[in-house]
Amino acid sequence: MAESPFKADIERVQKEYSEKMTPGAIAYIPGSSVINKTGSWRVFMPEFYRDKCVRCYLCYIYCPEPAIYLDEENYPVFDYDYCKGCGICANECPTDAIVMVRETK
Amino acid sequence: MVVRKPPITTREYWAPGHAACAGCGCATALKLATKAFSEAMEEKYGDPNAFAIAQATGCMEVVSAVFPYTAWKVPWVHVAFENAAAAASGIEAAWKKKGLKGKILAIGGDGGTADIGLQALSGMLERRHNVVYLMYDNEAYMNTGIQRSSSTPYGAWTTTSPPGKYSIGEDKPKKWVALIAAAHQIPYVATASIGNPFDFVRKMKKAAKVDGPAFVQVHCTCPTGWKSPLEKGVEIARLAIETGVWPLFEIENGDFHNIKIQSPGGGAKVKREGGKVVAIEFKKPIEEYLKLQGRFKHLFKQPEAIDQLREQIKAMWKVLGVEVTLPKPEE
Amino acid sequence: MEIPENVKKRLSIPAEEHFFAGHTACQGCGASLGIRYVLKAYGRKTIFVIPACCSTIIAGPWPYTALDANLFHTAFETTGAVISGIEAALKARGIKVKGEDGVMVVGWAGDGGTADIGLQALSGFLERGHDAVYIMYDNEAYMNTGIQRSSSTPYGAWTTNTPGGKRHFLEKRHKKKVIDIVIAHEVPYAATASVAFPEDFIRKLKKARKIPGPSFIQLFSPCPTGWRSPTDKSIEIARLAVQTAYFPLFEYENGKYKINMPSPKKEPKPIEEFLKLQGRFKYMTKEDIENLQSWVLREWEKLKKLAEVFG
Amino acid sequence: MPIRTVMKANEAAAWAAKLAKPKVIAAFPITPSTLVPEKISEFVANGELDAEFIKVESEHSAISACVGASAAGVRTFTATASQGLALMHEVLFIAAGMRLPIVMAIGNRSLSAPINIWNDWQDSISERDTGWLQFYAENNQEALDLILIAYKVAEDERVLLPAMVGFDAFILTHTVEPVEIPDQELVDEFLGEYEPKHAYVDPKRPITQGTLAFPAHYMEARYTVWEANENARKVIDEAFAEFEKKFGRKYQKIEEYRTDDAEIIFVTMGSLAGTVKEYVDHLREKGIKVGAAKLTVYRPFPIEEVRALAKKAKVLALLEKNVTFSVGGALFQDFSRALINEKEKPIIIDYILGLGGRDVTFQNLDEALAIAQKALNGEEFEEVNWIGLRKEIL
Repeated sequence: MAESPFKADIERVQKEYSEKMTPGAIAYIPGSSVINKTGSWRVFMPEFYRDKCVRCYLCYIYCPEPAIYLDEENYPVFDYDYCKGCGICANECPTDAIVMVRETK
Repeated sequence: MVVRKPPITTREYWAPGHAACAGCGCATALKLATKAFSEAMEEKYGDPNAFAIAQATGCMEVVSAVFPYTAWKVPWVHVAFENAAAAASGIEAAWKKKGLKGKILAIGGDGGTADIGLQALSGMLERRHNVVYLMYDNEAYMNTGIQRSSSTPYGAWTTTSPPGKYSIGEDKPKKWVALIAAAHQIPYVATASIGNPFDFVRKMKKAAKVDGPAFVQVHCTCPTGWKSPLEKGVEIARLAIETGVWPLFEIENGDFHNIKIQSPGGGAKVKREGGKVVAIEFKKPIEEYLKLQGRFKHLFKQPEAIDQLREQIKAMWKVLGVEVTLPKPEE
Repeated sequence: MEIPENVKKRLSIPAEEHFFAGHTACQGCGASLGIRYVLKAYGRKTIFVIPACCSTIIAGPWPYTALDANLFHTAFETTGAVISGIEAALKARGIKVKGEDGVMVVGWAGDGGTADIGLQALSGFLERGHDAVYIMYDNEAYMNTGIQRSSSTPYGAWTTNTPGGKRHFLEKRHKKKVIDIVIAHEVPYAATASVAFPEDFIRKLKKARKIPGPSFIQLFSPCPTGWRSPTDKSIEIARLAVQTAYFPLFEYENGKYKINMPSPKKEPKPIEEFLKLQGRFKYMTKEDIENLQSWVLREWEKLKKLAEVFG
Repeated sequence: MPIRTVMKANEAAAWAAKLAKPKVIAAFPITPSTLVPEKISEFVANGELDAEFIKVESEHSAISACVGASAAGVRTFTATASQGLALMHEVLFIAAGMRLPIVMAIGNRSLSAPINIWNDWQDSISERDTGWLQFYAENNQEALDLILIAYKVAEDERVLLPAMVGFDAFILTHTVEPVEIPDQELVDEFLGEYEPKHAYVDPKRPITQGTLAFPAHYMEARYTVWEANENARKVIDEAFAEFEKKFGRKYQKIEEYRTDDAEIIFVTMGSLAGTVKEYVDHLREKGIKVGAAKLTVYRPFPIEEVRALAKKAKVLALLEKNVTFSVGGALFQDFSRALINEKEKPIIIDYILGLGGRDVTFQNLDEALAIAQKALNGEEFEEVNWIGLRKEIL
C-alpha cells in the first residue's frame, strides 16, 4: 500500500499547528486542510475491485477532493479519511471496478 | 497489459480536507487547473511551483481557506468578490519588479467574473498583464445559496428566478464571458469543461504558456445548485458538450472569424470546410442534459420553453460561425 | 425656438434644437456636438443620464442646464445601472419607452465612464436587455480630470500619464474595442458613429429607437483640448479617422455586420493624415506609426472578414 | 543636500512617493488628486523612479491592485479623493485587515450629491473606521513629510497598517508653496528597504492570505487591528522624533499654538489651521485669550493628547469640515469619547463649516467666537453650529 501523498502535510500540521492569531489571519502551513477528516461526511463509500481496474486514471482525474492517489503500480488508492462519498469515481469508471456501497460504521 | 503513465502530474496543489460539497465539479476543476499550471510552469521555466493564485470570493474560496487552515499548497491571496483580476494585476506587477519568474492564476466563479468582477477582468485583460483568468462556471451564485447570475442559462430555476405563474425561470440568455474576453483581442481564450478533462488540461497549459493574458471558462457541475445526483457531476458536464449546450472553442487574438471548435463527441456529425468547423449535427437532444437536473425540471411541463432554449443555443453557435441542428427527443 | 419651414425642409438633419448655447464646452468640442445631434434625433421626450464627465460641466452647474430635455446626473461608474432603473420605473408607471413615440432613455458617457469604470454597469444593462440607448462618446482619454489615458486611448498617444519622456512612455497598448465587447453580449443593435457624419449618426440613433432591447452607439468625438489639435479641425480629424479606417463606421444588427464607411472596396488613407493634425501624436517615432498603421489595417481586415462571414 | 523649491501639494506627494521608492503604483484619475499620478508617470517615464505603474480602470481596482502588490511583499503607493475613495471603501477594510502597509495620498474633497470638486474632509473622515492610519497636512511641506512618516509607521512590525495622508483640495493640491525636498540618502536611511515578514507571495514559501475566519477566530483577527492601532500611538511618536533628528522638522500629534493661558482653544485640522492661527494672533492683539490646536494625526485618535489639551482650556471650539448627520462633526464625537469620563472638562462646541469649498473667513470665525464666549459666560448655546450658511437661499 502506497503512502498518502499528504502524509508529510498531516505530520507538519500535527507538529506546527497553532491557533495563535497571525497578523492578517494568514495561514502559514500549506495544505493544512488535511486536518479535517471529511470522510465523516460519507453515506456511501467506494469499494474497489483491483482485478477489474484497467488503470485509465479517470477516477483519479475526476475526484474533487482529491481522495484518490496512485500506488507504485499506478492503481488507485482510496483515502477514506477524506472521501466524501460523492460517487463520481464509480459513475465514471468504465469497467465497474468501483462500486458504491452503504457505509457500515 | 501495457500500463500508461498517469496523464497528468501526481503533484497536488489542492489538498483534501477542504469543505466543498461532495461531488463538487468546481473542486475537480481547480485540482486539474493547478496540476496543468504546474506542468506548464515546469516546461516553460523549469520550476513546477512558479505560480501563485489570486482568487475571488466564492464557494471555492470559502471552502479552501478557513483560518488557520488552507487547502492550498501554492501562494494564494483572496481579496474580495469583484477584484480577483485587479489583485492579480498587482501581484503580477510586484513579481515583475522582484524579478520572479512565473505566471499568476486568477480564479473566479461566474458571479465574480460575469457580473461583479467583469470590469476588473476587462481592465486586467486590456492592460495585458501576464495572468491567466480561470472562470469556473457553475451558472449561478452558489455560495450565497443559488441566485441567478448573468451566466445562468435560460429556463433555469434559481432562488431569484423561480418558475411560477408568470415565470418560466431565468428569462435571459446566458452571457458568454469567453466571447467578451475575446473581444479584448487577447492572445488566448478558451471554453472548457470538466466533462472533458484532457481538453481542459491542454487548454490550461496553453493558457499558462502564452505570453500575456489568457482566459479560460470551465463548465463545472454544482450538484447542490443544479439539484443533480452527486455521482452524475461529470456525466452531466459531458452531456452539455454532447448535446450542444456547452461549446468547446478557442479564440486567439480576438479573431472571431477564425474560431477553433473542438468536436463535441456523443455521435455528433461535424462538417468542416478548409479545416474550419462550419456545421454540427448533434445527435443527442438537449433534453438528455436537462433531465438529469432538478433546476430544469419545470421546463418539461413547458416544451415551448425548451424549444426557446434550443433557438438560443443555435444563435450562440451562429456567433461562433457554426450552423447547428439540434434534434428533438423521439416521441 | 421658431424655425422657418423652408429651413426645416432644406436640412438633411432635424432642424429642432433642444441643446442650447451658453453651455461651457471648450471650443470645437465633439461631445457637445454629439449631445446636440442626439437631441435633434430624439427631441424633448428624452431622459439623458450623464455620469461625472466633461458633459456634467458642459450641461452647466446648478441651477442652470443647457438641455431642453430631462437630465439626470449620476456617479462616474453607474450610467448603465441608472438607465436600467429609469427604464424599469417608466415601464412600472405604464409609460411607453422606445419605439416611434416612446420616451428615450439615453445613457451618455465618455470612454472613461464606459470602457473603464462603467464597463460593468454597461455589461449588466446589455445582458438584462433593457429598452434604452447607451452612447459612448469616445474622446479617447479622461478629459475632465485633465487628459489621462483610458483604455480607449490609442497606441502612441501622449496623455498626462503616458507622457513620453526619456523612456518613451507613450501609450503602449492598442485601443480597447468597446464595440466588440458590446457585440460579444449578442445585443440587438450596436453601431459606431462619428460627429463628422451627422446624417449617419442620426439614422443610427433612429434605428436604435425602433429596435427593441438595448442599443449601443460608440460615437467618435474629437477633443481639441486633449488632442492638442486646432479647434477648427475637429470635424476634419473625425472624418479622417473614418477615411483612414482608424475608426470605421459600421452596424451590427441581429447578428449581422454592415460596414458603412469607408467603403470596404476602397483603400483606406494612410494613418499619418489622421495623426499629423493632432499634437498628442507628435512624439511618435516612425516605428510607432508603422505599428499603429499595421494595427489599423489588421483590425480593418478583421472587420471586413466579419462583414463577409456574418454579412 | 536638500533642495528648496516651490511646488503644489500634489507634486509634493508625488515627490514623497518617489523618495520612498515604491515598487508598484496603481492609480486612477480623479480631481483634485490627478496630478499625483501624472507627476509619478513623468518620474517613471524619465527613469527617475523604477516602479511598475498600473493604470487601472477604476479606483476600486487601484486599491485592489495595491492590495495584491502589497500582499506580494512590495512597497506600494496610490492617490485618490472623494468619490474615488468612497469607491475604494470596501477594500480599505480588507487592506487593514490583511495588515498591508499601503500608503495613499488624499486630496481632501467633498462627496456628491450635488457633485462638487472642492475641499472638505468628508471623504477621508468617512473612512475613519476602516483601520487605516490618518494624517492631515497643513501645508505642502507637511504633505511630503507626512507621507514619508506614514511609510515609516505603517511598515513598522508593531503596526503593519495602511495609512492615508490628507491635504486639502485646491487650497493645497493646486497651490504652489515653498517645499524642501529631502536628501534621497537620508530618506533611504529613514525608511530602509521594505522587507515583509508576514505577507509575501513567494512560490518557495506558499502561504494563504485573505482567509475566511469563523466566529471562533474573527474577533481575535479584528482585535489585532485594534492592537496595531494602539501600538501606532507610540510608533508615531518615535517616527516623529527620528524625523526631526534627521530632517529638522518637528511634528506632533496635536500641535498647539498660543494655548498657554487660553480660555478658548480652536481645534482644527489641515490647511484651516493656518487661517485659525492668524485669527488667534488677531484676537490676541485685542487681548482676547484664545489659542489654536491642530490635529496632525486623526487615526489613531490622540486621546491622551486631547486630554492634555483639554486641561488648558475652558472652551474647546471644534472647527470641522465634515458632518456626521444627526450628531455633528466627527471630531465632536471623538473629543467626547476622550473627555467623557474626565473629572474636569471644558465645554465643547462644534462648528461645521467650509463644506464643498466654502471659504472660511475671519467673519465666520467671529461668529464662532461669539458662541464660544456665550458659553464661557454661562449663557445658553447651541452644541452644533453650521457656520457661514447662506440662510437667505434656504
